[in-house]
Amino acid sequence: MQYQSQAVAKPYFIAAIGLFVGQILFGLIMGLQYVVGDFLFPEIPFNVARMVHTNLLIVWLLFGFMGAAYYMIPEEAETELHSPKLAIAMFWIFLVAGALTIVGYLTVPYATLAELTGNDLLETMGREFLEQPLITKVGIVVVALAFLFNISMTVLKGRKTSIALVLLLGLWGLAVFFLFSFYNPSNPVLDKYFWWWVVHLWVEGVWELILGALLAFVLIKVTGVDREVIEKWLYVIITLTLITGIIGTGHHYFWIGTPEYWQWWGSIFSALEPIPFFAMTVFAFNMVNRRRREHPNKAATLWALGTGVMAFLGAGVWGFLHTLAPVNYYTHGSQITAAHGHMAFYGAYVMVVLCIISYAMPVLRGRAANSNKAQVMEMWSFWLMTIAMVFITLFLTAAGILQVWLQRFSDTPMSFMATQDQISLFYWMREWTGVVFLIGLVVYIASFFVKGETRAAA
Amino acid sequence: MSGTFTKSMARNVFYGGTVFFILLFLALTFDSMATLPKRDNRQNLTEEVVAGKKLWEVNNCIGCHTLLGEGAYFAPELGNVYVRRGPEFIKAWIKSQPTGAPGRRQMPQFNFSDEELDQMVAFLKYMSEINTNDWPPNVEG
Amino acid sequence: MTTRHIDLLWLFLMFATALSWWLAEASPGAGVTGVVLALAFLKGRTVALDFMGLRGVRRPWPWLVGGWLVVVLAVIAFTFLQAPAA
Amino acid sequence: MDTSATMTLNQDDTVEAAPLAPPGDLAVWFFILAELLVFAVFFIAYAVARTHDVALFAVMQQTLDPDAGALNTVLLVSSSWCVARAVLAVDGARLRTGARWLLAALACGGGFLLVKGLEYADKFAEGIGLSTNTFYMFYLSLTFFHFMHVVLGMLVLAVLWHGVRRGHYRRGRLSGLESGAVYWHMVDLVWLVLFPLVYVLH
Repeated sequence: MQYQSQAVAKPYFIAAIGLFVGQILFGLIMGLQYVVGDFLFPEIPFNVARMVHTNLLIVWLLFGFMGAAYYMIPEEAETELHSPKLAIAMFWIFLVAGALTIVGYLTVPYATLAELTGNDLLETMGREFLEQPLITKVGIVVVALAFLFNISMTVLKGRKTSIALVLLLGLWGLAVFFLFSFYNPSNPVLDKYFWWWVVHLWVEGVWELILGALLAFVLIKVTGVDREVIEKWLYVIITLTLITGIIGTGHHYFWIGTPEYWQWWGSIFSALEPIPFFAMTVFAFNMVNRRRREHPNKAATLWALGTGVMAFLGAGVWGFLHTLAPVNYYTHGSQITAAHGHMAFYGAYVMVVLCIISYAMPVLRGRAANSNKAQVMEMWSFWLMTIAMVFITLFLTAAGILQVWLQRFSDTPMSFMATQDQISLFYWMREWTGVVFLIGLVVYIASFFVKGETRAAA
Repeated sequence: MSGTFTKSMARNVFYGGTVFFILLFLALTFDSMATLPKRDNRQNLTEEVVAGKKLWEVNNCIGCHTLLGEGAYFAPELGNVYVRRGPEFIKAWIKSQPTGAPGRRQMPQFNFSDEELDQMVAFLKYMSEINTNDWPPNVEG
Repeated sequence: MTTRHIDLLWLFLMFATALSWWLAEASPGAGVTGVVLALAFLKGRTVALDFMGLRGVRRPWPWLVGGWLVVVLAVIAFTFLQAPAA
Repeated sequence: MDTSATMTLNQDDTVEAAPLAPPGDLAVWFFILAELLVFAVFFIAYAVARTHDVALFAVMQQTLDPDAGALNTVLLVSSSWCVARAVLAVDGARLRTGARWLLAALACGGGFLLVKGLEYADKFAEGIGLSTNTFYMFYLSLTFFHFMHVVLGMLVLAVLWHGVRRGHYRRGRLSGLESGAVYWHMVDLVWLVLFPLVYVLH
């Protein structure tokens, strides 16, 4: 560790992994409810489990991003963090607020929670992914502002590298677009239109800047390739990302009351969205092939390469599969969407956060890399989780194709529930694969406790 | 002169290209906002519908159902349920939950008043009258 | 590349534009479509190779832009052959 | 470049050692390729959509003004020519001439925007918009997307003009100027496909 204040990243990473476990457990509950409908009913209805599953995902990724920023920014700016105390204070506030929100979801009926937390003052709840009570949303804004203040001040007083600037831009964009979660017009079409400004412009916009910056940072560290080279490719990749991704928002404007021309604009630009992901994969492999040193942390390199490949498959290929309007007409809102969502989130964001954790955690614990034994175990967890996710995606895709066929494409369409019964075999297979994923996650966590010969950090 | 590839030019292209596409997106959004009144059924946006939308939200219906294809994929699409089932069926259905059928997916009991049931139906009727370019492909959603 | 060379290219582009403009008034047909697309190809090629300076540059650069032109115009030609104007 | 090497060759400039990479900065070329790809998909979408409703497209194309389209082609091609002359002038250390050529290019670009703007005003006055029909969806989308590129290209040209006047560019240090120039030629190139596709071919 080059700067003392980088240490604040550690609790963020630990919390991220802890919440990740929670996310997967609730995912398994939901997966079981898909086939055993009354499982845990009425204690944990499906909608509650799903809210916990998706909100935990968002929150733990945010913890990961913040931890990554706290780790990277001092090293990039070549100066201590503006205020480590503020960073630690925000950690506890965010963790407690997040935990209270989850407890709220699980213990009180959602309508009561809305009433208790002032939803009547400003109605923002009850929209997918933005289910958080008003006070939690305000809390997120406060924490985000304090966090952005902290790292922006650090960059301002230190060296301004491209990676730091791209990361800052992504994080500021994340905060700015979150403000649209406070805008909930009573007109449902307008509501949906601007809801996507949070959701799409996050995951297919500013989050990808964060992703690019994290990946570039790790690649510089593990390959020793010139910063100049990596940074200019970073710019090219995020340019491609934004010129396709911003108008690509249009692929969500096909069937929600928005004008017809979005079918063309959305199809054309989102059809090109795989290109930046492909470029990222080529970039990652290229840099590793041109490496000028053998970094002892093999696991981090594996995660970096994995991010490129899986993001391309999940976000690029699986996104392209159903992004053209004539195809999407049949697949919209089916299990195909679920398949794409799972692999894209895992491939792009889960893996990049695990990548930076994999690189930074050993350093934070005072060594250049974990022992060989621990790394082997971590790589096992990589393959277990990744392969499990590939199969989850394949099973959901199969379920989706069958669903579309029976319920949408057929001359004698089946009802939704009758169709669900027909595809339950795939849901069972998905659930068992989900168990394998959990095993992978347990192996991942166990790898942190494996001892062995290590080298001290440089 | 040929063959240069500089970080500063890559950065300029990034900023220029990004601003360009944001402006283009805003222009299209501007046009969408001008076109929406003809498509989004806003002339029928009554207080009852707005109340129904709030009920929809504070009970987190989107956590199981989809609405115009967005939401969870656990329970049927409701953007066109008004067309599929009609108002009376919808109310009776909501009132009779949960079914308690063993092994089947369960919907909670929300204890809506008659007035609230009407609001919910009004909201679902509103949703079914939005011009969605003929989505979903058939009445099953 | 000399100024005289560039001026001649400009004259050619002007002439080709005038020709397509005149063809815009002509009655539609496969022959006209072919001529118009051929003119578009020659004009585009001039801009790519001479103005953009791709002539003589190492592959794949001239291919990429030239290929772009060929593919786009070929697809257009194909669709017009498939569905000529009534 | 090495002048002594060229001296030994004959006058024909094309015999100069083939450059390995295109003029300007590679970063701009990646952007150009991405843009060309977007335009290609748009053009192909237009062509394919047309086959589904040939009659509509044929009737609607009659409502366009081919004279305006041709005039705009003349303006854009000429501005490209001006930019090419400007690069040559600056390469020959004739900075004031170069700046004037860039101004001429900007004037042609301005003329393009004016003509296109009048066409748009005409259509908007008739109440035509993106949602009128498939043809106008494409016509307006394609030309407006291109229109925005002309605006961006003119901003680039203005920056280049400023740079030439300040003496930022000279032989051996032309990368910035050439980068802007190739971008402008790309805008021209795209129009050379757009014009026949939308205005001429029926």
